[in-house]
Amino acid sequence: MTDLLLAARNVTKQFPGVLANDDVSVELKPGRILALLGENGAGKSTLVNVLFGMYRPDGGQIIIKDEVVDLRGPDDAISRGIGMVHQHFQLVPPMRVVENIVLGAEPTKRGLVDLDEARLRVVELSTKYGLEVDPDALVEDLPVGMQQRVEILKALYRNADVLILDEPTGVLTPQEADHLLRVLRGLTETGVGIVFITHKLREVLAIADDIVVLREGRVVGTTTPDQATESGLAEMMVGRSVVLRVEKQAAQPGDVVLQVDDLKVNDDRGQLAVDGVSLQVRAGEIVGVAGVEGNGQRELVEAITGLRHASSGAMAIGGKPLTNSSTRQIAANGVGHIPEDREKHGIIAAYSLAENSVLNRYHRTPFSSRGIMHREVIYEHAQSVVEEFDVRTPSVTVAASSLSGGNKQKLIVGREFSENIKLLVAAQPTRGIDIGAIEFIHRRIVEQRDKGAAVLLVSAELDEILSLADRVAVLYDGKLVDVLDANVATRERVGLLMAGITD
Amino acid sequence: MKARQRQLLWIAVVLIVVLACSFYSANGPQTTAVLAGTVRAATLLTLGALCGMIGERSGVVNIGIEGQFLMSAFFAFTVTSITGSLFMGAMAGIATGLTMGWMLAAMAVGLKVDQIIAGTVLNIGALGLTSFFYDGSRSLGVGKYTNIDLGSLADLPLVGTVFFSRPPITYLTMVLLVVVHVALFRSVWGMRTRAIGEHPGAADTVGIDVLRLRYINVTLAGGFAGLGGSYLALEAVGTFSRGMSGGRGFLALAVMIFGRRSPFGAYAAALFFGFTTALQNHFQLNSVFDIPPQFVGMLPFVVTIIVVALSGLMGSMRDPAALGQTYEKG
Amino acid sequence: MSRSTLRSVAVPLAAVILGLLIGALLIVSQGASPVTAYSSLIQGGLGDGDALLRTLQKATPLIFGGLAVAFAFKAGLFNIGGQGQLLVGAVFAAAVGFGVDGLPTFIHLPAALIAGALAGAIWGGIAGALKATTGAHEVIVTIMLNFVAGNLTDWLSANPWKDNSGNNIVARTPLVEDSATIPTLGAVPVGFLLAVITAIGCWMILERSTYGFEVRSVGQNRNAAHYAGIKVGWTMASTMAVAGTLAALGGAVESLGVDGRFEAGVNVGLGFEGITIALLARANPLGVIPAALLVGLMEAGASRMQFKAGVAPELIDVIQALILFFVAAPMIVRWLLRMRQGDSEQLRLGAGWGNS
Amino acid sequence: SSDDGGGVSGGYTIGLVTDTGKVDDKSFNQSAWEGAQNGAGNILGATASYIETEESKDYANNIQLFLDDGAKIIVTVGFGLGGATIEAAQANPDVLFIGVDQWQNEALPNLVGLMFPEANAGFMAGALAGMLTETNIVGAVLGTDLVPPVVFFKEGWENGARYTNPEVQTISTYHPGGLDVAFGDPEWGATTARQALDQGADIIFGAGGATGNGALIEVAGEAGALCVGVDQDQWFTVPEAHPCLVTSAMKLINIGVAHLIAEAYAGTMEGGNYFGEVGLAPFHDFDGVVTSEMRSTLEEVMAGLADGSINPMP
Ligand SMILES: Nc1ncnc2c1ncn2[C@@H]1O[C@H](COP(=O)(O)OP(=O)(O)OP(=O)(O)O)[C@@H](O)[C@H]1O
Ligand SMILES: Nc1ncnc2c1ncn2[C@@H]1O[C@H](COP(=O)(O)OP(=O)(O)OP(=O)(O)O)[C@@H](O)[C@H]1O
Ligand SMILES: [Mg+2]
Ligand SMILES: [Mg+2]
Repeated sequence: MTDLLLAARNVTKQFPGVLANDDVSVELKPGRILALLGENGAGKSTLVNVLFGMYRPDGGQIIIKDEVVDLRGPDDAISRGIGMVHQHFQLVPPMRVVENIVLGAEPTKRGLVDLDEARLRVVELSTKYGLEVDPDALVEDLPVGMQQRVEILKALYRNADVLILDEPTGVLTPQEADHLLRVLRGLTETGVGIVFITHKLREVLAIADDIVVLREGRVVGTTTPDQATESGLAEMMVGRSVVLRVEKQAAQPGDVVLQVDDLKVNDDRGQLAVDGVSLQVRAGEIVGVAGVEGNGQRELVEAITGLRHASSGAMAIGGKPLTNSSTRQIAANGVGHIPEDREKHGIIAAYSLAENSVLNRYHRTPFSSRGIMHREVIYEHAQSVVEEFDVRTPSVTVAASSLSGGNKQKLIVGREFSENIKLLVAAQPTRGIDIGAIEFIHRRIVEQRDKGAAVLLVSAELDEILSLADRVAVLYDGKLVDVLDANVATRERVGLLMAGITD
Repeated sequence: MKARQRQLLWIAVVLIVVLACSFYSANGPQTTAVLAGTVRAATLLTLGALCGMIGERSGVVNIGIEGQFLMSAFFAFTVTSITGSLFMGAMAGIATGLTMGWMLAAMAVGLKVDQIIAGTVLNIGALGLTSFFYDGSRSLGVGKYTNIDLGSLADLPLVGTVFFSRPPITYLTMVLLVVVHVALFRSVWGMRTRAIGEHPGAADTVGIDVLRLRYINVTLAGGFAGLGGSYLALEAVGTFSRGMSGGRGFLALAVMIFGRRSPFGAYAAALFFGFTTALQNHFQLNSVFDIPPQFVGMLPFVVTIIVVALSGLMGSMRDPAALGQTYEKG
Repeated sequence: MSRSTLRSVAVPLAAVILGLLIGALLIVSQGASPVTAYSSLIQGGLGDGDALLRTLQKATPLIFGGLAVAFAFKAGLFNIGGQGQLLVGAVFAAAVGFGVDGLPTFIHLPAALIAGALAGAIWGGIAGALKATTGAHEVIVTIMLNFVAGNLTDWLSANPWKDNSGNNIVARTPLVEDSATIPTLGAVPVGFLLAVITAIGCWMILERSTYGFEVRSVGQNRNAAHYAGIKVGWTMASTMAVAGTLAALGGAVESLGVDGRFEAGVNVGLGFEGITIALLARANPLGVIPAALLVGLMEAGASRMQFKAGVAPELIDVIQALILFFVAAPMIVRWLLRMRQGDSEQLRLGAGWGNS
Repeated sequence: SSDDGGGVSGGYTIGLVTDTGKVDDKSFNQSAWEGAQNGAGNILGATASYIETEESKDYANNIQLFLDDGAKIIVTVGFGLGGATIEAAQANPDVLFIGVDQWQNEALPNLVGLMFPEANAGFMAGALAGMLTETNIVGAVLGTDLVPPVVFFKEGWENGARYTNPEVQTISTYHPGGLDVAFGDPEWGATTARQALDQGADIIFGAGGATGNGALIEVAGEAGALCVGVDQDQWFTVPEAHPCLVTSAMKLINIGVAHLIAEAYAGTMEGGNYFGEVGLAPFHDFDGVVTSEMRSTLEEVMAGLADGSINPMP
């Protein structure tokens, strides 16, 4: 039995202007789970990409199974038994599950891909590890949790004995996340070693054997779950103490701001995704929408914000009927929207921060008048957003694509909060960002509430809902199964509702 | 939706067969002429579409098909004229196509030149070079490829002439259709090709060398356009003349998109286009309508626009996600 | 001149020189003299007032055609329809130009230009509107519309709008009235000035106006544009209409300022050259001007080059392809010049292709 | 005499400006260029050179290049150059101009339009076709109806066929595309000729530059079918068509141009219009196919056309 499954020895990786990994050493032994922690941009993804052969290190060594190796590419790593589940899924959406799993290592028969054989092996693997998938489903039709199973199966199919997972739980529901952790535990019993990146300290403490914390490219601490606490880890990551619980006063609900009546909305494929939802959000309260992803949250938010057409029902903001109005009309009625998918909807990557800071209000004074943009005004506006919302950037003229995920999110939040809003629709506002930034954004959301805005918060993160919401609405299969007051909304109770169990 | 499409397809096929038979019984020679013209006009478009399709499936736009046709036709013609061998000429055409494909790959994949620019370079360069070097005193000398009858099949009424009495490159094209279909949708190569066109990053992480595969595919695809050029000079026309591709490379691009980037789809689209062309000739030859040729001539184009718009309404098709983008590793 | 301007000029300049050098090899291969060929080329394009006039005349429709492609690129649309748009612009401008008389210039000339522009707006707008409403790929539709426009304008000039005077047997319209003729100031055609102003206007619209912001947003990220409240479909349709207008103005200026009429077959290929120009200009509306001047110069001098040096004018096409190649692959030029690699100078247009 | 482009200053220069097209187009530009070369060859010390027009906007400039060079005779080819040629002739009374296919409404002393009765040539070819066809279907694959000579050829062809064979069915088609592609699309020419053959035509007239040549070559591949060329004796310009080329409906541009150059040199050229010869090319390999009966009919037709008793385009 090998002693060291995988290790980095003094690995250094330089990007233009950034030392992403600085003399980093980590070790993984068979049957163990190594958790990598660190704030956004700390160098976690870079490190695992180096270990997987995606990047070549500028210095240091990689050791796989007690042997110093020189990885020329991912195929090198794969052939040595390393499997990786990337932060952004590396799946081909219009292809089948089975095709995705065998891609690059296809079984063949008479020169053609032997899909029957592949299907057999996929079914075999998925029953063995409790990762059920429909091998013939198109990946684009699958919810994220399923897609992740496909990713893991992809690695297992290649007989990986090292599994690297970059933020695998970021998009999962608590149940899915728990299931994943159990699967991972099960895998270690067969001798597989796992590298696990996450921003969720609870998960780290629950599952890791070893914990390594990175900051600014360097290892700043190595510990184990029994010696660590959540707040200790958080402080190690960020370099200062972090308030993990959201401090907030009791809500002072006012008039109804958002009124949704019997709304029905179809998804991209024309299936009914929101099935007769009725909901009210009052000024000065936060209503959290909990639910397993794919139960209609996205369509609900998109219908409310005008991105999607509702097939029936009604929606009003501040008493004004706005069903199926344009995004612009809705925004003009005081609605701020932090979209779920920031890369897709929230920013234009090639635009400067300045242009992004007025993305949905460039047409209004003072940013433009009579069809002419006022560049100085926009520039100053962007400066103030950057300062107030602590967006880390060299200047507001650089392209938004150069920002880290957390900073992109802060830019969007800053943009949406830069005007007085009556209603804030925040979808997955902290997905994939680090504790420090989460704390910041949470504080800002509560601030908006206290200024009298109505907040509709949609999150797959149950903890986020429970700590922010004054009322919790649970969506299941497109229907609103219940609305609970915060004081009775426990993890267990909401979790059961999310699974569709109403009694 | 899939089932509905299949249903529509069958209805269309049955309708076509019924119509063809009834027209045939009304006027045999004219019906045969129109349908034979249809199949004939489809060959070049299909070859161009196959070339474009393999590129686009791999994520590389090829708007240089026109130039690839023209250059290959030029060399197919010149080599035949020198060697006196149609086969050598056809090979030269294919080799030229491969070379043009390689040049496109070298620019668009290797040098990461914008794909549309790379294709445009091929188009202008081919038009310029072939016109510059064309020697009007040359001729093919040996006569062009002639029809080969497939035994007694060729004697069948209607289909005999339409499908079974054809010159060699036309038969080859029909074979290639099947080959490309199987390769694209069933083979390892095809699966990887589709993957690099949709999500090169995903392909990269499972160890597929995206740039290398694109390089190979774009080069290979050029071979189809090269065969198209050989077809043009050696089978369709039997000589070379300046600019003889006449925009058909662009039409092939349209046919490929219209055929949803699948070989049989493209063939159906090419047949459809060929049919409108043959029909328009039919109208003129037989003075069916007394309207100016300029209006009859619009028929294929107007009908194509209408059909493309309608089929868009029926369910829009999606381009490969990574189409047109240069892939940067990491 | 600042270092950075110097650097931004260095690559295109070197590309031109490299293109000409390789072209010289072809000339030698034909047994002719590159020095004679190129000096007569330049003389034919710049040698005297007439030569300059022809260079500017040739550059004019190229500027419009280049803008028609570049503008659409900004919205992520590939307008291969410049040829058709130019033709309808040319024929409708001519129709108003000869069909109405007794109007003062300041009404007649703008009216003729607007007629051409409108025709182009419709021609481009059809492709845009179909794209927006049915998802029909603009590449297919614009290719088809080119053929339709060719036939339509041929027919118009051979039938209802044919010049039936005197000994004309050609498919062409009568000469446009003087009041609809675009004048020439010395060696500078006013149409050229119009083209330059239009290019600057396009740049201003794209970079400084809210409409330009909408166009660029749609080109960069349609989903985000939708989120931002931009009407994506309308923006695509209107962008194609603008692009059509631009190409059509090129045709209108040809009819009203260069040819004096519309004649079938006379404006062939002009619209397609817009693609080259836009690419040479890296889709920058201001860059379209020098790109068009360069190509215009070569085309104006080509006859003289054949006359003096016996070099077939097709050489110009080859040189254009080479220049385009070197401009688009700057690393080659940079390597030759031992220049440092710029960060993101590589031009990216193709990204707009795959997002229907 | 020089046989390439490139002006040779000094000496007696004869310049030729092509229509948009090349001097090796196997068609009217080429024929005119041959005439210019022959014309120059008959004049001691004279040289001929050409400029190929890329774009029709360059007509005037290209003529001007020869004027600046001191050319004595300038040949412009194609009716498209008509306007530019008249202007140049008016501005340069000392230079003699020959305008091929350019009808002169008002005679200028230094400009002669070389015209051809294409309908007569078409009629003769059609008359022969009417006699040769066994299926009684004759086809024509033509450039474009936007160019009058093409229309004359077609009308003459159809009427000629009917003249000798009242039973005949004529199936003709113009290229359906724009003027820009009508003469340069051999693929369409070939495909269309095939469609006509499939419909039963057994003799096909190909008239329209490369487009028509495509038709001829297609017919050559069909055993037993015949084809008829246009403008020149296409036996020499399209050797691929030998298996079917029974004759060509000729307008003898080269002879006309050479003749007018000789007149111009001798100072006997008269302004206005000059009618060149048209006729049928030799039958070459098909000499045996054309019976003496047919030949005598053809002679009657020719005489009738000459004395006006036959109207080729009633
Ligand atoms: N391809 C790249 N080019 C340039 N800089 C990069 C690249 N990839 C990462 N970086 C930089 O390297 C640093 C480390 O990034 P890395 O992705 O490893 O962070 P991370 O710890 O994974 O962050 P997150 O928690 O947001 O995923 C960051 O400053 C980032 O901007
Ligand atoms: N080419 C690049 N140049 C500069 N920085 C880059 C480049 N590619 C990636 N980065 C940076 O690398 C870091 C990590 O990239 P990654 O894709 O993991 O995003 P992220 O920060 O983790 O955001 P997310 O929340 O979406 O996961 C980010 O800071 C990103 O801005
Ligand atoms: Mg990361
Ligand atoms: Mg991240």
